[in-house]
Amino acid sequence: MRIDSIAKLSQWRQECQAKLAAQKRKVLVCLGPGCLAGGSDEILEEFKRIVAEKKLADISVEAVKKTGCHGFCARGPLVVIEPEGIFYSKVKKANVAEIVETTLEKGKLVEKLLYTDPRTDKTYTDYKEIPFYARQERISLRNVGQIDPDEIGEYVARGGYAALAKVLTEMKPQDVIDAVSQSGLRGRGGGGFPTGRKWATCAREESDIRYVLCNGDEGDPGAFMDRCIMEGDPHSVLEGMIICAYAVGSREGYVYVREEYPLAVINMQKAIDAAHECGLLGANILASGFSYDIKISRGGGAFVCGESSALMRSVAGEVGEPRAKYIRSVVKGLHDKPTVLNNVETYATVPVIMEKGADWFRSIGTEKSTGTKAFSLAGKVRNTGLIEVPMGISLREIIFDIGGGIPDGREFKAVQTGGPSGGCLPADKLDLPVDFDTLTRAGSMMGSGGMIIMDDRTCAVDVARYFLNFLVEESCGKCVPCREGLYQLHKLCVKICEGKATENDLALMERLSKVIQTASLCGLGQSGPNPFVSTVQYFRDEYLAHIRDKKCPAGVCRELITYTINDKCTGCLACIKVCPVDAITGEKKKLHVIDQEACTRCGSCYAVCNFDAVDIV
Amino acid sequence: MKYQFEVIPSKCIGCRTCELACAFAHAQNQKPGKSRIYPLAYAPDKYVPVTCLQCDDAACVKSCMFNALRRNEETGAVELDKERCVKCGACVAACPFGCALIDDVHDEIVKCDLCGGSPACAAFCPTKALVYKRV
Amino acid sequence: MTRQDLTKLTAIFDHYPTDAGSLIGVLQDIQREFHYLPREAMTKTAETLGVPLSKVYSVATFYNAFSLTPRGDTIVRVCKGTACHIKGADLLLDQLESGLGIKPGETTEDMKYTLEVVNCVGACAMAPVMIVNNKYHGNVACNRALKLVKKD
Amino acid sequence: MVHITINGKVVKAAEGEMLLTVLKREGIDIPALCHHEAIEPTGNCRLCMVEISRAEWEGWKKHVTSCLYPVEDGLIVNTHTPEVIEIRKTIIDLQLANCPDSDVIQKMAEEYGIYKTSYETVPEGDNCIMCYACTRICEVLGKSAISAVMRGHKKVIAPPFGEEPPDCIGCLACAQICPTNVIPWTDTDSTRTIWKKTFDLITCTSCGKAVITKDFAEYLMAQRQIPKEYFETCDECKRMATARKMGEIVTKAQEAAL
Repeated sequence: MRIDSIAKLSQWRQECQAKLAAQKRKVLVCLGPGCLAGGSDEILEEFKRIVAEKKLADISVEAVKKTGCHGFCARGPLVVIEPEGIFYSKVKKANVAEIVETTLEKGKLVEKLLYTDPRTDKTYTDYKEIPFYARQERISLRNVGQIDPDEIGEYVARGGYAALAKVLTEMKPQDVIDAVSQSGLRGRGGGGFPTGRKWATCAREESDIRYVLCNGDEGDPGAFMDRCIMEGDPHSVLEGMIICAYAVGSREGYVYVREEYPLAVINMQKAIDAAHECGLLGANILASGFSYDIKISRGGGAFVCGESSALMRSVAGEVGEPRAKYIRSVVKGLHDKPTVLNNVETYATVPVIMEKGADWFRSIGTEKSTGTKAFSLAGKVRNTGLIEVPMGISLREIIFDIGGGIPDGREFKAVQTGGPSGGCLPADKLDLPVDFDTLTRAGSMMGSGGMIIMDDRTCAVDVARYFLNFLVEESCGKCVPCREGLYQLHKLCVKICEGKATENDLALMERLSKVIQTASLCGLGQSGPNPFVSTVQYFRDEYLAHIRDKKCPAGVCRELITYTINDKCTGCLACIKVCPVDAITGEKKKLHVIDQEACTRCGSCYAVCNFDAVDIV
Repeated sequence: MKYQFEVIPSKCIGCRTCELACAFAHAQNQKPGKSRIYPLAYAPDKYVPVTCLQCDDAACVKSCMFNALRRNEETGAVELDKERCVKCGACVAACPFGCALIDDVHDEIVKCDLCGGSPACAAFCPTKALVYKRV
Repeated sequence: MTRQDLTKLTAIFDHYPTDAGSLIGVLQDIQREFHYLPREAMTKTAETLGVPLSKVYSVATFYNAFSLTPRGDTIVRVCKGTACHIKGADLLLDQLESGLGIKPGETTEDMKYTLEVVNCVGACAMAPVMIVNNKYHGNVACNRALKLVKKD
Repeated sequence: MVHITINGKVVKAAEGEMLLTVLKREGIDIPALCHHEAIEPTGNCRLCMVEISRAEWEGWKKHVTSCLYPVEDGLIVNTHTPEVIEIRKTIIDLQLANCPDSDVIQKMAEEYGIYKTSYETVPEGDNCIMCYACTRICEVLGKSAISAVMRGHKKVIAPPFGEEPPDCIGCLACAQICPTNVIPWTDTDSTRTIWKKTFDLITCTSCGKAVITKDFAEYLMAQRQIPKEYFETCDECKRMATARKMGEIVTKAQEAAL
């Protein structure tokens, strides 16, 4: 069906809404990355199978839907029953029959699958009341987890493409740019550059061709909000891009999606095809005379391609080496033409700003960091998952109120934000408001929104070593400070982890870091030393413990620890089975012993022991 | 082109003063360079000073893939831009008169540049077999 | 390269405009079809797209998505994202390395298993994560790692 | 025409000119290893970094590679601040660890007072500083026989599959432009070997001296329409032939005059 007028779009929306309203009962099965890892695809099939078999009165097979990430990954696989919003967590395939029988047929709850807050022992039926969800405000994630991403009709029913219709009929390109500028929207990809200013610069450039690109190369390990948006609500990204294209006068663009996200590629492509078919993308969009087309460019698995000039070279089919940006890519970008590049979350936010207005958006968040920001919570935190909160909220609220604090009775140690370009913030920074400028001042950065929470069993030096290793592998290798500098910085860090370093080495690392930061060609190198610099700033004592005392206080660095088995050992053989180097000997129901010569200190025995019988010294 | 370099073989006595003058005119760090001019005997006691003819449609210019050879409109010389030269030797191979040379001493390609407008060879030639004059 | 393989290649080329801009897309499709980049396919790509072979080779070795050697029937990928790292991805690797007798990037001699590490697959909430032939496994305890591989 | 201030002195420069060109013209010693006029600047070696600032933006300063920074009116450039020197020293120190046996790097290090690298020597170092001069010059020729392979610290310059590069014509431009002379090649009387590929050399029909590889000559014939016979003899024999030809003309002229 081709939608070639605003009236037709409204009519279509009403039809879509009516169709959804007719489905009295709905089962939403989360197929986000977390739930999928728990086997939610099989749960979905099981629901469809049983519902089809039983031929229930108020639920059809079509009303059993897959959705994108619902957010509360720690409790996955998740199933939500609408309209009540009944929230079932940690669902297994075996539970499906029971859910159908008890809830769908009899209208009762399956108590054991409901969420109980471990801190208050309160059990929740409606997910909206769970503290994890109650504190959130979802703008970019407005539809993620709520709709079937493959159904354009569901997006339209929830007001999708209304912003585009408004823009094309009521606004001039300059009005759009002005609205984005006034909203204070800043790039959600990491740098926090004002989006409106970027669009204005591109629109101002004299050129026959302009490109509007979307950066879906979410390379920061620990961040997955862009993946969830592309998989769970691809049309919101497309709508944002089309609005941007209209504002800057672009006729074509690309979505650059990383290869590691195959489902994102598939869902974005489906969305593009569907939008094409409806006349919402391609030639003469909504009969407005404006044309814009989007293609998908798959990334090849290189972190550096998140950098704008490298991404553009990659789109052009080349090696993703950044180029020095004394001429900005917004002026001379893809194929040397003016190019707007924003990330997924930024584009997904744009339609809402167009609909509700810049002032509304400004009213959320802080003065200089307006609106909301999506974060992914991972690591040593109870409620791992995907959240969206107003800017300015404190780290403590995110980690403890929404995230539920640190599990296993351990202590909070640090939170890593901003991925490999960011840094670690310690406990005394927990009350800092989360916004672009505050995090940067504190020595980290917002980045794309990955938050990795670390407990006292995480070694700060090991974390720095981990990131440096990552960056050495991901450096494109073009410029010397990054290629050679990060390589040497990593070597020195390994030396500390092995207890072979001196304080001179630490001083050398600090000097080298400064040069890498100022002399590297692109953002990867310039921010590369950050994980080291921030950990040494806040956890210097831990570095010194490795250097002076040859001790790893967190018990992580393999060269500085030993594992021994104490008399709590029940002789269960678990550690013997798991030891990859067969360094543990012992018989059933007898005390086991670790051969220190053979032991590689991997910690597998510690991880599998259920009796606290393995000590780390 | 305002100037012309003229060779008058009949006046050449093969004294090799031009060769010496050229080498010293192109000295670097007190080391004389390779001469760009050679008085060669074509018959007993008969000499021709062979040097670059600064051809109109020069093969050396055509052969250079890096735009390192360009004509100086003032002096008429085809000059080699050392900063752009990569010493691939295309010009040496392509010059039909053998007048682009490899200077082993300074590790560079050389050819006559008319000394930027006052050729040393002409100045020192005792018999005026080499003349650089305004046209 | 067999006639059948060449037909597959031609089908891939037909999908793309014949210019340098198609290079990465073409290579990705070849990788998907053959599970690695056969040398002849790269040479053919260079000829077809009119791109120097050195550039094809450069791109093929730059991006993680490409493998220049044949891979095993079962691809085991261990995520080494930050969350997975601090939740013990190294332990999974230790188990798989000793259990399969190969290092990351290698393939067992019987061509059954290839072990790879990936930089974050975006399933951080379920860390540590491993992927066996595109099937995601979350919260993998180290003593389960090998079982998940052999089961498939 | 723009005006910029270099180390306190106001200097004129043409619009669009790169800063390094201006600095060199002013006789200021700026080290640069990856820079060559025949290739586009890429800023790989980072040695030519200088500090820039502007009077109207108080407190703003930035370090840029002068080889690819276009001059702008009012730019204030400082080429030897302690920070700039620290950058250069660190880079040379890193390169010394990477290329311990390179004469060029050793000499440069000594100029900066570094006699031993502060870092661990890179074990698999091949003395290549990864400036891409070779691949860039090969690209200018339109050949791109070699390229940067792999990435990060594993990156090397190599022909495809590490074997004979099919597109190489044996011109030696890569070996000649290499600032650290690490691309090996050997000539025999009639062959040249580079990148493991052996080429036939055209030998002078009169004296037998090597002139140029057949592939390079064919490339020049096709690309630049140089006649085949120009490549048949060496420069020395061509000069002799020139002398004889001119001699003939002179003799004829003299005979005619008599």
